[in-house]
Amino acid sequence: MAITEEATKELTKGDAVAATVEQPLGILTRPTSTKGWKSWLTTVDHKRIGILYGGAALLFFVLGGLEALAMRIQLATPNGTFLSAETYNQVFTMHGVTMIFLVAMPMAAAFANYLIPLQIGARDVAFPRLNALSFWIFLGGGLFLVSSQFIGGWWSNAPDCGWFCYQPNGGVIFSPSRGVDYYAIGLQITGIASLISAVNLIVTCLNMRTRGMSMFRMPVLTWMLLVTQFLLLFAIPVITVGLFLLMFARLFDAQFFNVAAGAEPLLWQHLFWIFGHPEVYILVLPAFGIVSEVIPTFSRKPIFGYSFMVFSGIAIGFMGWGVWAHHMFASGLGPISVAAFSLSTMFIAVPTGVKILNWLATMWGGKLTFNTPMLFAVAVVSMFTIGGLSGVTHAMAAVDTQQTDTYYIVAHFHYVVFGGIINGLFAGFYFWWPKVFGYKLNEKLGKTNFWLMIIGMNLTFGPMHILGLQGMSRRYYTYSGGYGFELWNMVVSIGAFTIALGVLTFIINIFYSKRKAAELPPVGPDPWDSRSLEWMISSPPPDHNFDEPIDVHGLDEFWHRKYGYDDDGKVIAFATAAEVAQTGDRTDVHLPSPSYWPIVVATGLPIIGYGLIYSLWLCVVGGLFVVTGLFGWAQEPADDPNAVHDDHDEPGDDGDDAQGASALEQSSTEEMSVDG
Amino acid sequence: MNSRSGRLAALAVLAVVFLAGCASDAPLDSLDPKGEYAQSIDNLFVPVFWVAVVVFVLVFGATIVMWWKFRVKDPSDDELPAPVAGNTSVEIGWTIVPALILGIIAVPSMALLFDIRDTTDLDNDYENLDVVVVGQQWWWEYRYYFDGFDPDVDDFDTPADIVTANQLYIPADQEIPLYITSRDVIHSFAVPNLNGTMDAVPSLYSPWKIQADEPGLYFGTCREFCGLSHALMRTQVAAVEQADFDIWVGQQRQPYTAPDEQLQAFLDAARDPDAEAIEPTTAEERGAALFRSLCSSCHLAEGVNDDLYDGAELVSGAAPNLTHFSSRSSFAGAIFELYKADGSADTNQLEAWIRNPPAEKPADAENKRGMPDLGLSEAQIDDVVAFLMTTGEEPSDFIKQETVVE
Amino acid sequence: MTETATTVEAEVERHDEHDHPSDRSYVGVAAVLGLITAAEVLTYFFDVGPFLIPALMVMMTAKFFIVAAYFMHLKQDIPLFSGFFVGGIALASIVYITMLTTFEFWDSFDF
Amino acid sequence: MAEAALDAHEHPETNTGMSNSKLALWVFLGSECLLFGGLISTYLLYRNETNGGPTASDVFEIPFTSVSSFVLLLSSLTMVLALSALRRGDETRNRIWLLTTAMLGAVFVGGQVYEFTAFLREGLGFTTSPFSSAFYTLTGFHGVHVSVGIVMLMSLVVVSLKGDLSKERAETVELIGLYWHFVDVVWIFIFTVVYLTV
Repeated sequence: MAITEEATKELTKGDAVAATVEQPLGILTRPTSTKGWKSWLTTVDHKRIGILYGGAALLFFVLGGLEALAMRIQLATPNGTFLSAETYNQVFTMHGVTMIFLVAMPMAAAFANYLIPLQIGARDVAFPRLNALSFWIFLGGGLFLVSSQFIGGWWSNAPDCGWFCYQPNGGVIFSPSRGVDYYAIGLQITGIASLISAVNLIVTCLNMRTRGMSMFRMPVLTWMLLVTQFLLLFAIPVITVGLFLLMFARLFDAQFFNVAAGAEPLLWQHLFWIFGHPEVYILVLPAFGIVSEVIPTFSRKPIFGYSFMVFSGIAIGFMGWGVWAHHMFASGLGPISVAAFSLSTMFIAVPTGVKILNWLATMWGGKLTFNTPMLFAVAVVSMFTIGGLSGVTHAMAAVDTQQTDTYYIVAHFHYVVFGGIINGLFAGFYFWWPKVFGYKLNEKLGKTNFWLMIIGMNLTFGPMHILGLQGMSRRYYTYSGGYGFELWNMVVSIGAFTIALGVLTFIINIFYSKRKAAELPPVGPDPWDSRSLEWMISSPPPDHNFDEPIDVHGLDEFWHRKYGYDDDGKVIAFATAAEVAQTGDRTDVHLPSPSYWPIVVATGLPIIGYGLIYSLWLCVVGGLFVVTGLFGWAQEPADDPNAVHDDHDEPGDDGDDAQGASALEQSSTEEMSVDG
Repeated sequence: MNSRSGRLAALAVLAVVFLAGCASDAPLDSLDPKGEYAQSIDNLFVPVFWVAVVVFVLVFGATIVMWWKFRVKDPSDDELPAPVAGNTSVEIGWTIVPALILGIIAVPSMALLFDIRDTTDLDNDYENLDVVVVGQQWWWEYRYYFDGFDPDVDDFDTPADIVTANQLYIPADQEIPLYITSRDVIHSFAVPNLNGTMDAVPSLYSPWKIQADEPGLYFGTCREFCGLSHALMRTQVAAVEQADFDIWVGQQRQPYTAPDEQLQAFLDAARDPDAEAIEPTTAEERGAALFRSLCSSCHLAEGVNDDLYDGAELVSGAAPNLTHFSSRSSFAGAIFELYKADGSADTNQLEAWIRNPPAEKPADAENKRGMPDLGLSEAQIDDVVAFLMTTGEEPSDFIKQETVVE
Repeated sequence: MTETATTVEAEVERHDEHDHPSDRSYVGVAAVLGLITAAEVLTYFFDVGPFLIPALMVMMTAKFFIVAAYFMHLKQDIPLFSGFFVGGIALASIVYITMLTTFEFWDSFDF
Repeated sequence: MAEAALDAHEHPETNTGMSNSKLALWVFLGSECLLFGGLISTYLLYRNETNGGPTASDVFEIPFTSVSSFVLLLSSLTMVLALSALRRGDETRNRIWLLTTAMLGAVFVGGQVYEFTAFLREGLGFTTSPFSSAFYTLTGFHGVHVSVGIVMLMSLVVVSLKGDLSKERAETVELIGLYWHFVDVVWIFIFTVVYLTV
């Protein structure tokens, strides 16, 4: 680990106070730069970490999308020969694993990291360095998983057991490549990242709200993200147990899934789905939260039924724990178990329905602006409804026996995952882009992006309902003519390429808009006339977020600072955003210092992973990284004593908790590295 | 017609196309029930589907209405809408109404669930018949027990009265009890025209049942991902008249008997350790000898190699029982046909299969999953095929015809 | 510097408010725990028939609550902490007991 | 007024009034419940699946395990005494109790290692049966937690020897103590459910 010295610390752009501090060279020197690519490796700023999450997730999104396209080329016509059975099985597995664990989850994490502190008026998350650690562990785990596609030959060592990896099919006998080892270890690594992040963000939400920001004044998005973190907190350990058993079974010949020795093959399914179903809500609740921010803004009305929105989110979070066996209706569970899970599954539709109707009610009577973020948000409402309704048809366990493991299910969950989640995340991208980067994405390209994606997704996933009812099973690498599958498979493939065009448009839009932005006036703090605190600060926000802690007096604080009521109860504007917003030019705020150690610790984990697969000696190397990193971490105060240190008025400063915090961080990470 | 009702009409048309799209010529179609259980599932699905369509039309329609009614048409209009923050009674209302709708749907759903899972007192003329369905990489085995099968005591190594593969024979209009299990990984047994899916889980014997109203050939498949050739693990259910079923049972319960005396004598001599070996002279005899020497390591044919066979050299421990091979119109996981639609035998595909099975159907023969390439010469292949074609009574013509999917 | 001093004082004050139990009472708690453990082991060795498992469960739960309440001082800390702990345990119990039920796990006991 | 109040403290009061670290630790312990719950359930499911190998009642030595359980219980006492000493400002006693706690923990882990080797000699290997795999995984996983705790306690002792563990940092000791008690609680559960209800 090369330690580079950059003596100047710049808190904000054009910071005149930036002090030059003499620092000794050595292992314990803090990194200080806040600019340049190196600063991204050591940053502990929640906003930059959010951007890193988003960027990494977008790259994985492209990768997972290419995998989807490869599958659709293979399946466009009967008896396709584009992929062999071996390759196809790896490709569909990696598509699922990538999209769930490396795209949807980190994209939600991007929003959570970036927006939670801003929406609750905090200066950063509770544990900035742990936050950095989460990201680097996630990235390491993700790259570790993806590397399985290249190491030991092109597509010969990737997991080939499906993202659900049912046992004993994922055992050494039936899956002799190293792929499932990558799966078991890689997902444990990303799980550690999610767990640390969940702890961090829960503490942030509970402990670091600005004055007056009671729990029930938090924006719906923050609420949904908080529920998500709770789901992660409790769901991740369950899959970790499963992966742990799987890893031991594969690497050390443990008997957990050896049916001949008396093992229960359904144990894995239970552990997987006890995690797997809350996981669905882990993915979808952030998107619901985003929609709940976008729709009120572009309807120019407050969210309809705030408390119903919040409580239905909490209810979904709770009920999500009681429905997992609906993935196992055909697995031979007793009819009473099936009946109980069937009922709980049907009724989870109720809180979801409440959300849909409340969004519609928010729009009703509003002044609707259908720009790109709004279009995506409205698309979530109707597309997710399709996914939810088809979900009701297989909540009926008997009917599900005709649908399970067919393309009908593939259609159902893609309407949820693409229609609900990806559309929601794109709404979020377009909505918060000006806040994060200081320029709006181009509206024309945005609408092109939207229509390509919405038409593409309906072409792709709509006909899958028909294919499924016609009896086409999932995870088929090929199909024969004569089963009535030809026409719709071709349509599906065309749809998939349409989606790809949409995503391409988005990427083009990013670069195009950035170039154009130089010619346009700055977007200002509040380009959409929004409602929550993040719009009260400049775009992009200053490093320290808020110049002064904001006193919150109610829901939608920012909006209420701009608007009031006249004597007739009519809404009138009495201040512009610019008048209300903070300037962000304060330069004396004490910020947590960057740190090398998160990335050092995180680097160790994939090395240990490779070691477990290939040579235990590598584990020692990886272990050294982890131990060195933790040692350095423990020695390092949470805040650099040499950094500019004048004022302590910001909320969320670790202050004299620093020592305790670092000790805790040490203990928790040490443990997790053992778990992993 | 304004754009709103136009869209609604388009949506209704879409929904009809959707259901019609399913009804095309698709042998695995779940909306084309041919037996009472599949029918009862269909009877529940279709009305709920329409309820769902109505709900979607309402939600989507509302969105369209709002686009039409509430979108900002004049950007200079600065007036803000009334900030309605909620209405508790409305919200309670739309919490309760969906719950009620779901409650109404739940009643028939629960009833049907217990109904299709109920395997006691099935209506058939074979009082103690149980069929054990064994999923295996990548084909289905069917084991008939005419004196009943007790999953708590027995396992699938208990000798069955009939062991066959790929085609499940049943008498039409009779309720047949199944026990579904697996020898290796999890599979899932689906014959959509006759009933829903039940997973084949190793170590579990999941009770299930099927019934076909009319004689016919019904197609099935493996639903649960089970490795390399999951896509090529199919099956068929041949529902025949009861009299034909009884004949079939009579034939299948017999060991292999050669169609001519000379071949029988050759086999008898080969099977008798004390007898003097006879040199094979015909293709069938050479094929029989080859079958005994090569195929015995995995395949059992009663009356041919039961003296040599001691379990398959596969991770799952079994390969298809070939005693009455040519009485089945399909092979290799029911993906290839043995007869043309006109009823004549077509051995080209069988030859190709024996020539190099992994090329015909992905397998992992190195790790003893699936049939390996045995490296036979063309002459040897012809001999084995000639012998295999002597192994059974040909199936009925309608089965041969319907086996061919075009 | 004065600032730091004030903080320390505040800290001390805050802790004093908590009114931590004395060492003597900790030893007492530990003695109770030791006694229950001894009782557990004795229950195991003396044949109490069908009462074995219920009796053990009661004693285990008692030990659990004593450690959580006194050693982990959940009794004094804010209810939120107990909430996390009890919540985690309750969720784990519900979920895993349900899972074991689907395996007909309880049939293996003669209640 | 508000500004002044803020300035008076090194950091503002958190919303819950509890430090971030302590809150985080409790959040984390909530999560650990699901982790150990999963491993315990796996063990319970497989407790009779011995695959022809030794059964639980064949190998378990209840008297021995009772003693080591008692040792672990005792270490919880010494842990609270360590914290209590530091809160009084008695750094020496604190150090002694921390060391005692670590030693007791080490005795427990040593007992576990001894127990494992004894089981191994009786033919209960890790790969013998689902029962053995589940047993070793559960107890081994717990043992690793104890070992991590020992490392943390020893680090505290080192810090204390350097004179850096004063009264003001009692919370660090408290947090590691909470973790330690949690591990003890898990063992209370394992001892009863795994060993005594054979």
